[in-house]
Amino acid sequence: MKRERSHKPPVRADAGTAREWAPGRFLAEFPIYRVVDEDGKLVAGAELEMPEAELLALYRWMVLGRSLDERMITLQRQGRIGFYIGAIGEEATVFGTVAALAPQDWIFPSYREHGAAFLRGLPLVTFMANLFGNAGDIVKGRQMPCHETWAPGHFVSISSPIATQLTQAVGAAWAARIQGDDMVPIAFFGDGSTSAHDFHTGLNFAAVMKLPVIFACRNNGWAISTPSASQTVSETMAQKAIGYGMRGERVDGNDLVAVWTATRRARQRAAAGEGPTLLELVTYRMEGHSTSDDPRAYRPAEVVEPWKRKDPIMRVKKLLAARGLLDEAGEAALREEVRLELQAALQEAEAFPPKAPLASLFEDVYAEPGWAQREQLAELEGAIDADPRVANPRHVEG
Amino acid sequence: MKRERSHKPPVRADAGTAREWAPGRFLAEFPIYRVVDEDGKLVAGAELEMPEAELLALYRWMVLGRSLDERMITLQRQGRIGFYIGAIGEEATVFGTVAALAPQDWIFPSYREHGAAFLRGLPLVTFMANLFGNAGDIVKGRQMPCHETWAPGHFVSISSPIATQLTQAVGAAWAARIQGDDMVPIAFFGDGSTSAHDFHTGLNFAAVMKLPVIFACRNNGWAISTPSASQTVSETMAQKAIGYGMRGERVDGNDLVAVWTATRRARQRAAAGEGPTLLELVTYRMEGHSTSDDPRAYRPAEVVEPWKRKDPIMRVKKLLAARGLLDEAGEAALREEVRLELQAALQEAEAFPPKAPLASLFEDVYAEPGWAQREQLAELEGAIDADPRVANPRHVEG
Amino acid sequence: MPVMNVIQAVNDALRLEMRRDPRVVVLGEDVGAFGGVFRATAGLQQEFGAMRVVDTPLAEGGIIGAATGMALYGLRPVAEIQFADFIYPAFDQIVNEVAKFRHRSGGQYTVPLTIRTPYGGGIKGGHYHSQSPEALFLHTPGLKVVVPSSPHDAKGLLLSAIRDPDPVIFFEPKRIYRAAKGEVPEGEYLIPLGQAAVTRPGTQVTLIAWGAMWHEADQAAREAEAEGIDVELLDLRSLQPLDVEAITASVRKTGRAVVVHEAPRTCGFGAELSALIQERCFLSLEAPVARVTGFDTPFPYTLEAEYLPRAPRILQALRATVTY
Amino acid sequence: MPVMNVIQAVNDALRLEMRRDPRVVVLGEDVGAFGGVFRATAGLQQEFGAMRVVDTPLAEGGIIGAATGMALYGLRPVAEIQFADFIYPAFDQIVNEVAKFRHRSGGQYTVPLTIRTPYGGGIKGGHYHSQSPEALFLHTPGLKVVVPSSPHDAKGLLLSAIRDPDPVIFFEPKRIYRAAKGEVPEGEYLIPLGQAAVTRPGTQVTLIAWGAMWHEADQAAREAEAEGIDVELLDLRSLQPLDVEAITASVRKTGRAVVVHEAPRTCGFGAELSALIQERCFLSLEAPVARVTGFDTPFPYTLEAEYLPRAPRILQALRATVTY
Ligand SMILES: Cc1ncc(C[n+]2csc(CCOP(=O)(O)OP(=O)(O)O)c2C)c(N)n1
Ligand SMILES: Cc1ncc(C[n+]2csc(CCOP(=O)(O)OP(=O)(O)O)c2C)c(N)n1
Ligand SMILES: [Mg+2]
Ligand SMILES: [Mg+2]
Repeated sequence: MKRERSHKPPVRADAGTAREWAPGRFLAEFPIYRVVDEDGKLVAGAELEMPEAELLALYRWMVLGRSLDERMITLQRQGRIGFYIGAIGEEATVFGTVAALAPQDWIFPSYREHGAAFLRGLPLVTFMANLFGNAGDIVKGRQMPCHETWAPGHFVSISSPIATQLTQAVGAAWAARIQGDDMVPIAFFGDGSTSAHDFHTGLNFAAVMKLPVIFACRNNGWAISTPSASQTVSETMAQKAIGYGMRGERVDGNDLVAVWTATRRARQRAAAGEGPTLLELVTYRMEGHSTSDDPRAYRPAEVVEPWKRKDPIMRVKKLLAARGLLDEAGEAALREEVRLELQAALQEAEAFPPKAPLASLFEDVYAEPGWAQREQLAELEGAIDADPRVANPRHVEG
Repeated sequence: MKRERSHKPPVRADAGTAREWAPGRFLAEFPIYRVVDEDGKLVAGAELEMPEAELLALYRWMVLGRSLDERMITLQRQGRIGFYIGAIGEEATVFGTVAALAPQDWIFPSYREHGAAFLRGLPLVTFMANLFGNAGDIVKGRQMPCHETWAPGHFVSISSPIATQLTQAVGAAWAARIQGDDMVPIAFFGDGSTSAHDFHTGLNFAAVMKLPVIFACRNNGWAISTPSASQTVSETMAQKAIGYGMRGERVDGNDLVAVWTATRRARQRAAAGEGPTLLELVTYRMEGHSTSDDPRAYRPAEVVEPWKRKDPIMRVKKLLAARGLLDEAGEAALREEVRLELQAALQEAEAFPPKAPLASLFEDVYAEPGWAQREQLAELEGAIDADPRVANPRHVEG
Repeated sequence: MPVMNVIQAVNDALRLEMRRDPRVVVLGEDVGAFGGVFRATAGLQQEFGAMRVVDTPLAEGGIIGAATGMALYGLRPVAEIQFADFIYPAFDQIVNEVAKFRHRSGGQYTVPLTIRTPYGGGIKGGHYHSQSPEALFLHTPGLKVVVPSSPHDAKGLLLSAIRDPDPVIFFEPKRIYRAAKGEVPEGEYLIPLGQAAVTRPGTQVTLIAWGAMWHEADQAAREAEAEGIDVELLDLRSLQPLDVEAITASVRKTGRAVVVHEAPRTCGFGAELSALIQERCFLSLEAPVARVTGFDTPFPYTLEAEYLPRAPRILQALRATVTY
Repeated sequence: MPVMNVIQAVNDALRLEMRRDPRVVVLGEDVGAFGGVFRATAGLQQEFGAMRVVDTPLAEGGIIGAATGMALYGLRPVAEIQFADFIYPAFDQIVNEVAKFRHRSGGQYTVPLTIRTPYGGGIKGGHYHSQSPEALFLHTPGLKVVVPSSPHDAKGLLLSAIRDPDPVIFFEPKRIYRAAKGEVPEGEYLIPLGQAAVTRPGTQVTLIAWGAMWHEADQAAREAEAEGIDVELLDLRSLQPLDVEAITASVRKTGRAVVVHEAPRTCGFGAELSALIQERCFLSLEAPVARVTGFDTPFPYTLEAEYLPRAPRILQALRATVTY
């Protein structure tokens, strides 16, 4: 990893006054990249690189993602699932990025990128079974809802601890380089996550090793109740790349096309050996942090207002309409199709038995259960036989 | 902590190409601040703010620090102490910084800043007793040599884990603000430490809270066998401040006067409520990492050569000579004085009983020893009574 | 006397102590304007301002590192870790720094820090919102570990923790945050750390629990009584310092012991209690010390009821132990 | 057969496995050009290049996080943590990520990662170059924990660890890095994880140790023999998986047990062994299971000899246990 400094450092004699940054300097140095404006029009000088078919397909995905989130939030309110966390208002950051990657690129999600798994083939039914944590859950009811895994689509296991996935993505990129694979992992995280340890080590390791990684920061303005301005006083998240000698860029996270194009460029550079990129996707968290959170306790409704006009789905809809790719009838048909798809999946998912078998608790701790796991399974089975209350949830929550 | 972005972010439409940094850009943006050049002459346009008396006093301290390090390294080779780690070649970063602070400012050392403790009144004898870990050791033989603590001089306990002191310094600054005290802590750390978690959280917390802290990075080019170019590909350590919206500055770490002046400015700003500063003190580790390390295994002697000319002590000596503040006779007298001072201290320190009392092992775990500590002390005393080998070190190392 | 739940009792203790002692500062993620994701710090920033009740950036290592610096400087910080499952990024600061400062500095620097964190299962939190890591800290000399089981104890123990000269990790069993209600005296009162409560005297078997599991143990003890098993139930309240006298006194009397905890069995605090009891009460023991615990797996979501060592499993262990 | 010390045996195992399996990668601080501060990886970068033997930046969390990503992708990374005392910045990655990946993903992702780290006291390392944190990882389901006591075992166990489908923490007792020399077969051989070695058969008391303390236990056993005490000595070698049969078989025979470890007593692995033994051998036990351990203090510098549970203290415990 040794590197030589090519340039001789200049010297100055004026008494030391540390660099202070003129307000707005980095906002100017990191302008927000945008292709489609809030009225669905191409901004001056921009061209549409995304094929129209792709645009239409992704529009449908965004509509599906939004409808799914809304439906599942209702489900949670009805008490049919225990928890939900989605990406309402942030759809472009999820679908725009992953659509621009190659199918073999690994995805290291935070916890809002369910749409990325769908793009990679995760069946809606399987996702919903995870929300119920029932016998149809591919992770066997072991984690909270919205903590799915989908290896067939290289969608790595979601975990709650913030930012741990960044350094893991770096390792995967490193492994791919060693194996000589054309694989560029993407790591998703939020603005709050930039304060975490693993943001620092992840970006630094990637830059030092010049690894092909894309760091996708969904700057949605909030970390639960904490505004991004309280996470950092740097004017942008993108400028944090400077400290790592890495490339950084700000992108309109509510502009599907800009997100897609920027991600595509980042992937091309990474694959070409030009190293990692930090993409700051500027967006907004329109709802509470999750179904456990009520933003009214800390966020006045007004601050959300301006962002409604910037809605990523509306924007694409207008663009499609302007290009004659989608009329009202088509829109209505699409939405009905999505509604039925969700309904069907939900029915199927809810129909699985409520629990994976008891043994599943003790499996996958190790490749082979140890004596402790085997004995404890027997112990638990015996306890349930002796007293069914041992397996009775009502008895817990009561 | 809420903050409002004063500036509206500009937008651009050109297809996203993330910012790449023209080589040398940050070297240019963060020129090295220097007052006294390698020949002991003021660089063009620089003026000497440091009083001549201070200059002379600090020269003596640097000579003492260098002589102490050399003497203790010999002592370790002779097997009279177990370990030593010093600051040969980096003296200006230690004495220049702390001399510019106020007496009430807390010092959060890494492990090379023994000189800072001396400036704050740590007696040489007490320091040396810590090297022997004997009954005269103020930390009671509990840590390795060179892990001293000197609360009377606000010199906080040294610990081995890298960079942990940064966030602690931030907390102290925070506490001082809450108490309304004029106290500006300084945290010392190396170039390798910039890769550590606590560098990231320390700088970020300080910047977000706009706390009065000085982060003094001794960039001595190496982390044991790892060159700083393998720690980060950012061209400077100073530019890492950008990611935190913090002030950053590069200083010639072998120029006592520049270090002193830059630290003074940083302290003034901090006290004036202008927040923290990251000072990158560019210096060089002339010896092995510690007495446990032999740099010949990874560092060709040639690379050290150019730094010999930059020696921080020579530079001040030349400056003093040029100003008629120190002639050869004075120099000789000073060195003899220092030699005798060290010799006397060493004799006194070595004379203490070899071990603190057995009970000291069980004290200070808690304010009051718990039953476990009390019982275990009795258990150990009984064991030693029954078999003196229990307390026989030779029996361990054998 | 006002009736409170555990969250209200914690909030009451924090407010009282912040009023009494200007050195007390609260910091953590979302603890300020919002008042914490469990609302335990609700209203504190409004009363004491943003200087003393601080929303920090999202970094537990930073929270504990900064709190340590505050404590070194003389404040009495109370840091909140949003969930015990997320305490590990601060593990180095807690285990290598906080726990060792007094010792390594020869007593020159101390860290009177309280770390509050919601812990344990029973709220459908799965792997990462359910963990009970107390044993990791109990293996670290220099730390104290407290776990209340009621609103009354939560207030009295938290006040003692904040005033304690040593660092205290204060685990709040979130399963009973709202479920456990009870009378809580107004104003301040201190429950000394290191005193277990014998919440039910008995003669046949000693049952040892803490936190949320005390409630399960208590129910099991009632059911056992109905079967004619006379249980002595201890609520440890503080695990370090540990009230070893209360434990040995009880086991010497009953000759039998059952220990309950949520954490995985292997190397849980139950192992230490089992070892201590057989070291100190060997000749009185008429049955092996039994452990009713979480299993050696990550904490599950759907099978949470089966995982938790609840009353029915405890009852079975009591039966087996008395008939051994 | 060549005679090696532990460092040479570790180096030999790494070289053999890197030659055999291109998926094996070594990463850590100073492990590359320099070959590690203890020289355990000496010559590897020269033979296998900087792609497979990597000097990382100074961040243990980054080392383990990156190694985890490599393992997820199919490599067999061997990460070095320079000293076990510095493993805590990686604690979150190890305990919340590495240990849980297989379970939380329903078996879709696994982490065949080996973490090598020099550990334990006896080299005048004080607080931060002496710690023995094995119990913290043994309380975390999903991790395996191995501690060799000889060059022969170090090689055979490390090869098994690297090939193991689960994450293994491989603690290398640095006190015997150079002190322990012995014959080591050339070429590869595997010592299965989970098999204790009965290094001395005996009838009167079972003595259980691992790592550097096995040597102290062995010396104590010899001295005991001279006093007519017949000791059966077990070297656990692997703590997770644990060879519980070997332990119970021995204690059922001897009726007495003494456990030795360097780590502080409270919540150390000795507590788990004590609990397991009395749960499984209660009716055979003729004396309480004794623990000879480090004390409940940070690891000292000058009083290291007194702190370590060395032969003289072990001998005293053997005497007390057989005469109980
Ligand atoms: C280490 C850790 N600390 C705290 C939490 C609790 N927590 C969950 S999400 C969250 C906020 C994350 O904000 P951000 O990174 O901006 O992502 P967003 O939810 O806005 O997408 C917090 C504090 C956690 N999951 N992990
Ligand atoms: C967390 C942690 N990891 C590793 C080490 C081992 N170690 C001690 S000093 C050092 C290098 C530090 O380099 P730098 O920060 O540049 O300081 P310098 O020694 O050059 O002054 C390392 C890796 C440690 N002490 N703590
Ligand atoms: Mg956010
Ligand atoms: Mg350095």
